[in-house]
Amino acid sequence: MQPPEPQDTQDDIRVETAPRPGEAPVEHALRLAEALIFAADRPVPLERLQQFLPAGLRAEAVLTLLKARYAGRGVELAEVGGGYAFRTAPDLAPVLTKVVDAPRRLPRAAMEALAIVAYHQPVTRTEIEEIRGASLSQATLEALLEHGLIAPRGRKEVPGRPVLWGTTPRFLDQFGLRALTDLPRREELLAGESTPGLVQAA
Amino acid sequence: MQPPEPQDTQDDIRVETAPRPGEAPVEHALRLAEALIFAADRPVPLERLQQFLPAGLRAEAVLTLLKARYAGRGVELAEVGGGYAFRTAPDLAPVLTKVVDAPRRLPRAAMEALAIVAYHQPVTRTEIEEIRGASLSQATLEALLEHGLIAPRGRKEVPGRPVLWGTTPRFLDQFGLRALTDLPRREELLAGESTPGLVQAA
Amino acid sequence: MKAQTVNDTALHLSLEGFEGPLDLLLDLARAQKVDIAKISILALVDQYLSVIEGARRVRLELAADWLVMAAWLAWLKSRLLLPEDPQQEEDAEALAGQLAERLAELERMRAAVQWLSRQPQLGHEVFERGRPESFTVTDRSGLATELPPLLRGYVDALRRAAAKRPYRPKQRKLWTVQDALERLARLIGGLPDWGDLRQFMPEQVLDPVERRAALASTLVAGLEMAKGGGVELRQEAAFGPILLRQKTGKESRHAAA
Repeated sequence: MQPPEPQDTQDDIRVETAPRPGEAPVEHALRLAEALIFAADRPVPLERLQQFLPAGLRAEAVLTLLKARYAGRGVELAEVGGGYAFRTAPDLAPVLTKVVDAPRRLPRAAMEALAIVAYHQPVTRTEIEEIRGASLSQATLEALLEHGLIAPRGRKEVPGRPVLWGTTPRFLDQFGLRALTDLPRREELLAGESTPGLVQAA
Repeated sequence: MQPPEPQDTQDDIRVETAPRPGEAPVEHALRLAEALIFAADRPVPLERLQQFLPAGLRAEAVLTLLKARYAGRGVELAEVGGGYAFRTAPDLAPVLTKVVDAPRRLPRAAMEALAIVAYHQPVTRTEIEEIRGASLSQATLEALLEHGLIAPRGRKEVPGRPVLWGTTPRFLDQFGLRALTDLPRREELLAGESTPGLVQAA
Repeated sequence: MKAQTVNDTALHLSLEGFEGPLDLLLDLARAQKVDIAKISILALVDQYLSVIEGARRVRLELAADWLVMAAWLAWLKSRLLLPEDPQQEEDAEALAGQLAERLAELERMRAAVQWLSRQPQLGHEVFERGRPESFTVTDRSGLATELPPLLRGYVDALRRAAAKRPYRPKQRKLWTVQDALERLARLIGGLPDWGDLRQFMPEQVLDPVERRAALASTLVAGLEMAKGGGVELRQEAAFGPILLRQKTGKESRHAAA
C-alpha cells in the first residue's frame, strides 16, 4: 500500500526492462516501441517512448529502425501530428472500408472552412466568412468541432471578443501530416502563381 | 470513433484488392490479413478473412504465416474469442502498465470508530458503540483491521472477555502523527461545549 | 450543378449552386484565364453584371448580397474607366487589386481543399487500430487519510451520542433520617459533652443542597432520639448553633425546639 499520490506514478520515472536472455538491447527497444505504439489509442510522442528506453538509446533511432521494419507491410509506422502511430497501408483501403465503417466525409463548405482555419489560424468566424464570401452555418462549424479538427484558441481583442479558431493535432492525424509545415505553402497552392500584380486590360 | 461493423449486410460481398506490381499473391494476402486484423474493432473470424482472399488461398495458411512473422515481436497474433487479434507480448505488458493511484477514503462510520479507538484505547467494540451512540458493523471493524489501522490489545476481564482494540504504528504513519500525544486533547476539540452528555461519555 | 457556359456573347448562367457573389466571380475569373492574378477586372465586372441582369429577368427577388456586389462593381467600373482625377484612378486600381487578391485567396483555399482531399485520410484511406489496448491500471488499494476528518468524526460521534441520550437531572444522594439516626447513634457515645449538630453530618457531602438536606435529617434524627430520651438538644439563640449531647441520668430535661 502506498501513501496517497493522485498523480501518474510513472510520468517522471524511468521504467526499463531487461532484454530477454539472448536478446540484443536494440531488439528489446524495438519490441517495446512496437508494443507501446500498437496499443495506444492516439499517436505516441517521442518523449513518451524515450521514457521507456535505456539511457544510451535514442527514441528517434529506434523509430527509424521500426519504420524500416514495417515498410511495405499491411500496417505501417506513420509520423503524424503529436507522435507516431501505426496506420494501415492506403492501397488496402477498398477492403478495409468493407469491414470498418468509414465516417462520413466532410461537405465542401466544411472542408473550405477547415482549409481557411489551417492557413489563417488563429482566425475568427467572421474572417472565415469574408475569405469564403459566404456565411458559415452553425452546423458546419459544429461538424468541424465534433470531429475534433478545430479548437478555440483564445479570443480576438476586438469589440465582441470573437473566438479565434485553430487546428488540432487530430487535424494533422486525420490528414497524415506531421506538422502544419507539411501543408503546401500558401504561395505554392496556385500553380504558376506569380506576384499578384493586377493586369488591367480594358 | 467507429460505428459497429456492418457485418450482416456485407457477408456476401466479395471485395478483393489486387497485389501491387511485383507483389506475390501470398504477400498481398499477408498484408491484407495484417491490416484487417489491425483495423477491426473485434477479433476477426477465419471466415471473415477468407471472404477477402483470392480463391486459391486458405485463410488458415495466411494466418499461420502471419503468426510466424509476429512471433517474438512486441505484438503477437493471438487467437481469442472466435477470431484473431493482435495482442501486446505478455512480457511487455507489465512494463507499459501505468499505475494511477486512486486512494479511497474511509467511510464516515469507520472514521468515527477509528477516532474513538484512538482516544479511548484500549476499548471494546461495545464501548465504541456506546460512545458513538450507534452500532458498529462487522464490515467497518474489518475495514479498519484490513488497513492495519487498529489491532487487538488483549481482552477485557469482564464476562465474555471482549477483545480490546488499540491503534497501530501504521495509524500514526497514515495520519502523519509522531505519537498519540500529537492528537489534540479531547477538551481542545470540544472547547466551549457544555453538553452534559459529553462529560459523561468521556 | 453549375450549368454554365461563360461566353462573352451569350451567358446562360444560373446562380444556383454558387455560394455567393465571390464564388460566382471566381468561377467567371477562372473561365477567363488560367492565372487568377492576370484576370481582367473590367471584363469580370461586365460578366458579373450581365449574369445578374439575366437572373433578374427570370426572378425578381435576388438576395441582397448579389445586388450589393453588382452595385459596387458598377461603381468600380465607372471609376476605372472615367476617373475624374488621377487620384481617383489610383484608388480604383487599388480596390480592383484587392478584389483580385480576394479571388486569388479564395482560389488558394479551394486548392488547399483539393490538396487535403488527395491526402490519405484517416478512416477513409488509412485506418487506425480498431481495438486499442489500455495499460492504465487504477490502484485503489491506497487510503486517503487526513487528520481533520478523523477529528471531525470524533466530535461528530460524541455530539450525536450526546444528542441521543435523554436529559436526566443529576440524581441527588440525600442523607435520609434513617442514615442520620444510624450515624448519630454510632457517634454520640463517644462525645463527652455538648457537640454541634453539624459535627454529626457526613463529611463527604459537599453539595450545598445536599448539605442542607443532611443537616435537616440530622436535626430530625436528634429530635427523634431526644423523644426516646437518649439525647438532649439545646439552642442558645435563634439561628444559633444547635447543640446536642448524650443524656446522662436525671439531669436537666429541657429541650430546644
